Amino acid sequence: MASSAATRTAAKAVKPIFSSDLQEARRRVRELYRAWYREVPSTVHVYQLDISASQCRDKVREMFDKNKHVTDPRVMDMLVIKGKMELEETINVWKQKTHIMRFFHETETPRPTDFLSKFYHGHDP
Amino acid sequence: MLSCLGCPTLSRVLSTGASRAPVAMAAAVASRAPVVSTPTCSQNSMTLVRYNSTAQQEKPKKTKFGPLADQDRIFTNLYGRHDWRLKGAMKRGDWYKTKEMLDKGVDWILNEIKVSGLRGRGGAGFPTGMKWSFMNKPSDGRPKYLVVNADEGEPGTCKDREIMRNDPHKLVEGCLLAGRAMGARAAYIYIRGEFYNESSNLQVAINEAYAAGLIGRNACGSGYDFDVFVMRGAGAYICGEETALIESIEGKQGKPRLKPPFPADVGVFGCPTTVANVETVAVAPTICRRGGTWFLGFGRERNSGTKLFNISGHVNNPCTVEEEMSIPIKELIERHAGGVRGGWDNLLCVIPGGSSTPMIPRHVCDDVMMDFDALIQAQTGLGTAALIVMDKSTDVIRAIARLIEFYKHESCGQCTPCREGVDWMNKMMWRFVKGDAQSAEIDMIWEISKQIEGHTICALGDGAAWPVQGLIRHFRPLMESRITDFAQKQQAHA
Amino acid sequence: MAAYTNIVRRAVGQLTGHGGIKGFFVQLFRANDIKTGALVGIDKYGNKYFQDNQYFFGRHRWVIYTTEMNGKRTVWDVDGSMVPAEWHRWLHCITDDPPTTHPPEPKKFLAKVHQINLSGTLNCYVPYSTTRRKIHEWVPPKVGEQ
Amino acid sequence: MLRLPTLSRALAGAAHSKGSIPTSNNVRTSVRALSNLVEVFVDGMPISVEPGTTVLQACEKVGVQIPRFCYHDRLSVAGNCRMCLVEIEKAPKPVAACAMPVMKGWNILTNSEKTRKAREGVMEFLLANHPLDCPICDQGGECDLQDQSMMFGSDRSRFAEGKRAVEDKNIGPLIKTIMTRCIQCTRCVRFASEVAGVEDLGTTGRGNDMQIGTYVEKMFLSEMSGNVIDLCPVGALTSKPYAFTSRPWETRKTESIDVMDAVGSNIVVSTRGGEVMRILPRLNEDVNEEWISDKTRFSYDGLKRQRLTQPMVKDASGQLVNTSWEDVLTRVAGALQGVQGSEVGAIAGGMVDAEALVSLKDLLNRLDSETLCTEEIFPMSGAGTDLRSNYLLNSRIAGIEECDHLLLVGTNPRYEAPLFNTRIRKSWLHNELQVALVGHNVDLSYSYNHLGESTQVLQEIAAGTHPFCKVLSQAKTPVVVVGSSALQREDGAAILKAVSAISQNARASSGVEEGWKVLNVLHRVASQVAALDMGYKPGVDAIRKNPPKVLFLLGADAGCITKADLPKDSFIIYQGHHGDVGAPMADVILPSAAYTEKYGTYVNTEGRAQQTRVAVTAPGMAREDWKILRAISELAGVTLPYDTLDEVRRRLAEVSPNLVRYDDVEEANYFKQANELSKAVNQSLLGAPLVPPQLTLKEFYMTDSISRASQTMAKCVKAVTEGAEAVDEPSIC
Repeated sequence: MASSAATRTAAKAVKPIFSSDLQEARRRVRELYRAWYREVPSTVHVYQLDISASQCRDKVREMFDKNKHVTDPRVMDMLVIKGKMELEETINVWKQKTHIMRFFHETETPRPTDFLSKFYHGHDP
Repeated sequence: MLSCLGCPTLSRVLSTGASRAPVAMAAAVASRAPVVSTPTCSQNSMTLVRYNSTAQQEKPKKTKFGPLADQDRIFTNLYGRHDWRLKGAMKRGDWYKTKEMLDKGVDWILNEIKVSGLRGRGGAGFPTGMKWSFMNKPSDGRPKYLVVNADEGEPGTCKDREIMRNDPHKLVEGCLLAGRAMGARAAYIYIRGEFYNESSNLQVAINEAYAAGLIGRNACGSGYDFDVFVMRGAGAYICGEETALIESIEGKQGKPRLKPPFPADVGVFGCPTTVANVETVAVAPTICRRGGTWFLGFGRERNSGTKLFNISGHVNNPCTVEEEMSIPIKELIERHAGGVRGGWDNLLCVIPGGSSTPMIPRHVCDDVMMDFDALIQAQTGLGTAALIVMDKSTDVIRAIARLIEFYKHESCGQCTPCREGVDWMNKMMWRFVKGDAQSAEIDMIWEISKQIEGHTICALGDGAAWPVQGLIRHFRPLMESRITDFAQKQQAHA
Repeated sequence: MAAYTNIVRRAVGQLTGHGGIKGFFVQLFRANDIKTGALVGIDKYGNKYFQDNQYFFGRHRWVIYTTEMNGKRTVWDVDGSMVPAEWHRWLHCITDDPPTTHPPEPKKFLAKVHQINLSGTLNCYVPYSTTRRKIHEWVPPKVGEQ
Repeated sequence: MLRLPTLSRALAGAAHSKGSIPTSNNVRTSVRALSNLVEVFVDGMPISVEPGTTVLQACEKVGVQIPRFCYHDRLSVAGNCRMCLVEIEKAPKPVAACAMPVMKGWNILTNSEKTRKAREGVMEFLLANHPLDCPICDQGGECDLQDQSMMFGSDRSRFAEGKRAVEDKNIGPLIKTIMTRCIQCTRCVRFASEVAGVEDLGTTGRGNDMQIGTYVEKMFLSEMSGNVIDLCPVGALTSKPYAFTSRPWETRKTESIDVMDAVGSNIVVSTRGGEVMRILPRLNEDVNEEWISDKTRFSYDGLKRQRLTQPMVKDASGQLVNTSWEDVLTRVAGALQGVQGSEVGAIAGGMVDAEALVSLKDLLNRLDSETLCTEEIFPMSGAGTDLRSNYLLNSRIAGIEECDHLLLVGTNPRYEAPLFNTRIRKSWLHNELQVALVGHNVDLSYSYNHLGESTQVLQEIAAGTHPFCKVLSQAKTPVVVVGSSALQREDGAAILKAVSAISQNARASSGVEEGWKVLNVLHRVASQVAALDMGYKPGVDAIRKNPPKVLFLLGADAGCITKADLPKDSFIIYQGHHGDVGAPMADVILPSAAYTEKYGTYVNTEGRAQQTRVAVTAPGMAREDWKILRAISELAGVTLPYDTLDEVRRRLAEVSPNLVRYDDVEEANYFKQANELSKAVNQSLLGAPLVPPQLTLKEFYMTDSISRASQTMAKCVKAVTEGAEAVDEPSIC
């Protein structure tokens, strides 16, 4: 907790991005989540996704939950900005189907870490 | 006295008399005095005054040079009328009191040579006394050598062969004296391969000298050991360059070495060496015998002595003749060579010092003197004092082109400017002969010759560049008219 | 009226013209069609070529493939490349002269035995690299050679 | 070529006669008083230089580059290209900077009008007869003429006459000649006569017809011939195997080390697209100066042939078939686990890096085996390999230049270590080194005193009864070099004992100070010193006497052990990069990386640790040696404690810190003790004469698995035996 206290004091000291305190930052996150939630059905329709809207909503929730631990308002703001950018690109169809489906991509093999699997894998992984 | 009256044939006949004893200087000067009054010479004397006035001296200057009195001739058997062997040579005064001269010591010999003001007769004209004294540094255990350059290959030059053919003992004795002066262990005479008879005569003379105890162990009884070897070349002009000559003696390709180190430091077989021309060496005994001041009495200041002049080309009587230095070129030709073919007015130009010196046209020839400094002033050089006389029937461009072809053939190919440049000039010169060129190319070949000159290891590059420069300097209008003629002919043809 | 009877007659002909019920169904499943026409010829592999100019151009010539060609069973697995070159011309209306009446000039590039196109099979042609190999592997000596 | 530049001899002689300091007449120890310096000016900048410095060197000292073609640091001065002409203030003519010693107070003008004119003129002449075929010339991009004409030349040509053409010469399968491009700088001629010591090259003709050639049609027969390719400032002499393959700007250069011999020449590996295109020398004054041998330079095509790229195992029928790493490693680990530690043995070959050696040793030690051998034999009786001084070239390669008497025993350095031989020749040429040889009478490119080839002579010298002892006793800085080939014999220990005694006697009689080393061993393979440093047993006697059930061959291709030496059921593992001698008899093959494909540490015969670097990736599934061993160890249940190269090197440093102190030589000592111990050897010398295995040039080319796989080297052997025409290919250009 000491570290988070330190960050809090630091957050106070530094210039905020948008939100002056955690509450405001949380509000922005909620707003963004709501916007995504509403946008999901039309995304599924526009991009002719082969998955249901509820699956997409689950994914949205998962993505938000991934950053659940963040408590620094500045970091939260920055993540919100990024999320808004993604949302904008999705709404304006600047993305293609494959870019949307990349959120669901889970087949990447992790790089080998121990010596023997590195050895089998190739020359100098 | 007859010789003074301008009768070369007679003078040669008379000069055969052996002049064994040194002749007093005063007599010699006096004997030449009356000649001043000849009209052609007086004209010369006026110009001479002008020359001499640049170097102011209190002493009354000698203003009249040549002809040489018979008793002052050094090479008394130049024409082979007498016996060239030891007996005849001794009769003419060679090997006279050589032992005594040797006994007088190194310093005395060097001093006599220095006093005489003798300058090298091979072309560059370096003061001989100074050159020989370079060798007198304290010894470091290496033997020293004298190398005599008898590789006389310069077109137009034929003085050394006369010495070796008809007066070889002068050379052998000169080797001994010069060798003594520089403390040399032996002399190598590098003789041109084509000089078969000359090398044969020289070898005979050396053998005679050995037999008579004049050279070899305890030479002349002076306690000094001295050997003379003859080495025959294989016919390359470049081997007349001193370092190439040394390489050739060592059995390598005759290609000039870099200087420094100079031969006086590292010469033949890595030992200190002096390379001297045949004539330089051959006059040394007489100088010592008659005294340096006697020799100094001839010619202008810094150009003293007598010299063998070779006159060839368009003259009535081509010849080799010993004359006083600084003799006017006109007098030399008129007196000894019987004048230019078709009269003096038919003269086109003269190459005064062998093929590698620039030519001088007639108007310069009128009053120039044959010595080092005067010819330098006339933008040419004395060289080996081999005059090539060309009258107005000569195609002078073709003559120079032929000379360049000679240099192209004789370039050793070692260093770039000479190897590439002379070949280039040769190709261009033959186009100039036809006129198949642009007039701008005259400036270009001038530039090329300047790019060769002074940028090469040895002097062959300079020697190849100078004739072209002489041609352009004096005959540029001729070249230009040849080019326009050719262009017109081509146009008419087309 | 005549037109209707003609239609009926053709329909009956199509239903019965393939050799009974079994033949009918075989034809239907193999060719997805039961049309009948004049048999123009049969090539040496057994492919039958029909023509019926009552159909519009492009459907008026067709082939019923053989059931076995070059050792391959082609009852169900048929391929357009089973048509040999000389019939290909007629079938695709390059010419109106069938090879039965106008035998093709023998050409040395014409295959004696027609090969089915191998594309899409395991034996299909695969282009290979013609660049120089950077590394030449060691090939172990065969047993018994030494 | 006269042996001595007479000048140096004369000057040295002069120094003696004048009774000046009787320092030895070597070039290296020229310590001069500061007051002797000459002050000159380069473009007005003052600089003090030693007297005798040339203008060019003085200019280089202040960082002014003078263009040159014929001048080369390591060759005699020819001064014939005239490109280095510079103006000296108040001098009438420009002087050749490469040959002219500076005089006091000279002001050298390197960028004056006159200087630039002279350069431009010379450049114009050089280009006059030079073909304008740069686009198809292999020298393009690294051509001195190209560079300097851009820098110092004129902008256009005035030469409108016909150009000269010169016939090309066939001087062997390594050097391609396009003689029309030659600018007659004679660097190659001087290299051949001065450094290589063969009078094969020379000039014929004169003037514009002057040509470089071999006088008569013959090959340029030298083990150092490839260096003329680097020396040639234009594209007249280029590499035949490299012809038309790549351009210098396309290649990636990796600085590395050569492993073809024990000298460890410094090289640059040029690669393009994962392929070694050529190998060039890298300057290292202490090792190879800037030369490399032909085997080093041209055997790189062996790296592309006969390679092991896939792990292989023997199937039921005994045929080697490709398999996966998992499979082979499991098999190997199983084999190692299935036997007692004492039943495992290993032989390390000649091109193995120190990392692999230490991994193998650690692996086998963990399996309780001590049977680790090298292929090269070194006598173990006496001091053996316990004292490092016993097996090193203690005087160092550069140390030969300070030596005045050299005794070679049973070696032919010309082919066993060409760069070492070059050093001897250099010293012989410039420092009046006296060389004597006990062994077969071979052509060493310099004259030497041949004492005989029987071991009897050696004994006599050791005993002090031979007349040569008198010569040796007068030596001020004697050096004795014994070839490792002599130590391969049965009586190796006795030879080493005799040599040790000779060295000790010579040391005693010369009264040289403590730092001077006399005894030297010249090795032939790159891995030997590192292996001995690590405590490998030299020679395979231990294995022959006690054949192991599992034999691990680590790049062992010398054929020391054959199937016949082992029991029928023995399991042989070969790990290496070439299918040569070792691979066919193996049950399992583990492909590894060659020296251009890995970071490896090699210790040369002087004890100098140097490292190779990765120039290309290993082909196929080949892996670095130490990684394979590390992987085996994990599967065999004795995991080695290192995962990265740094950790392996840390382990190397633990074993012996000198192994990772790169480019540094760890001095060895205890000569006296070694000599004392050697006295205990009671082996008698055999009567057989001392004949090194490589006597002539054709035995030089193919000695190891890489050069045996090289087609170029095969061509060289053919050309040497049958003449250059035998391998002549129709020229493309």
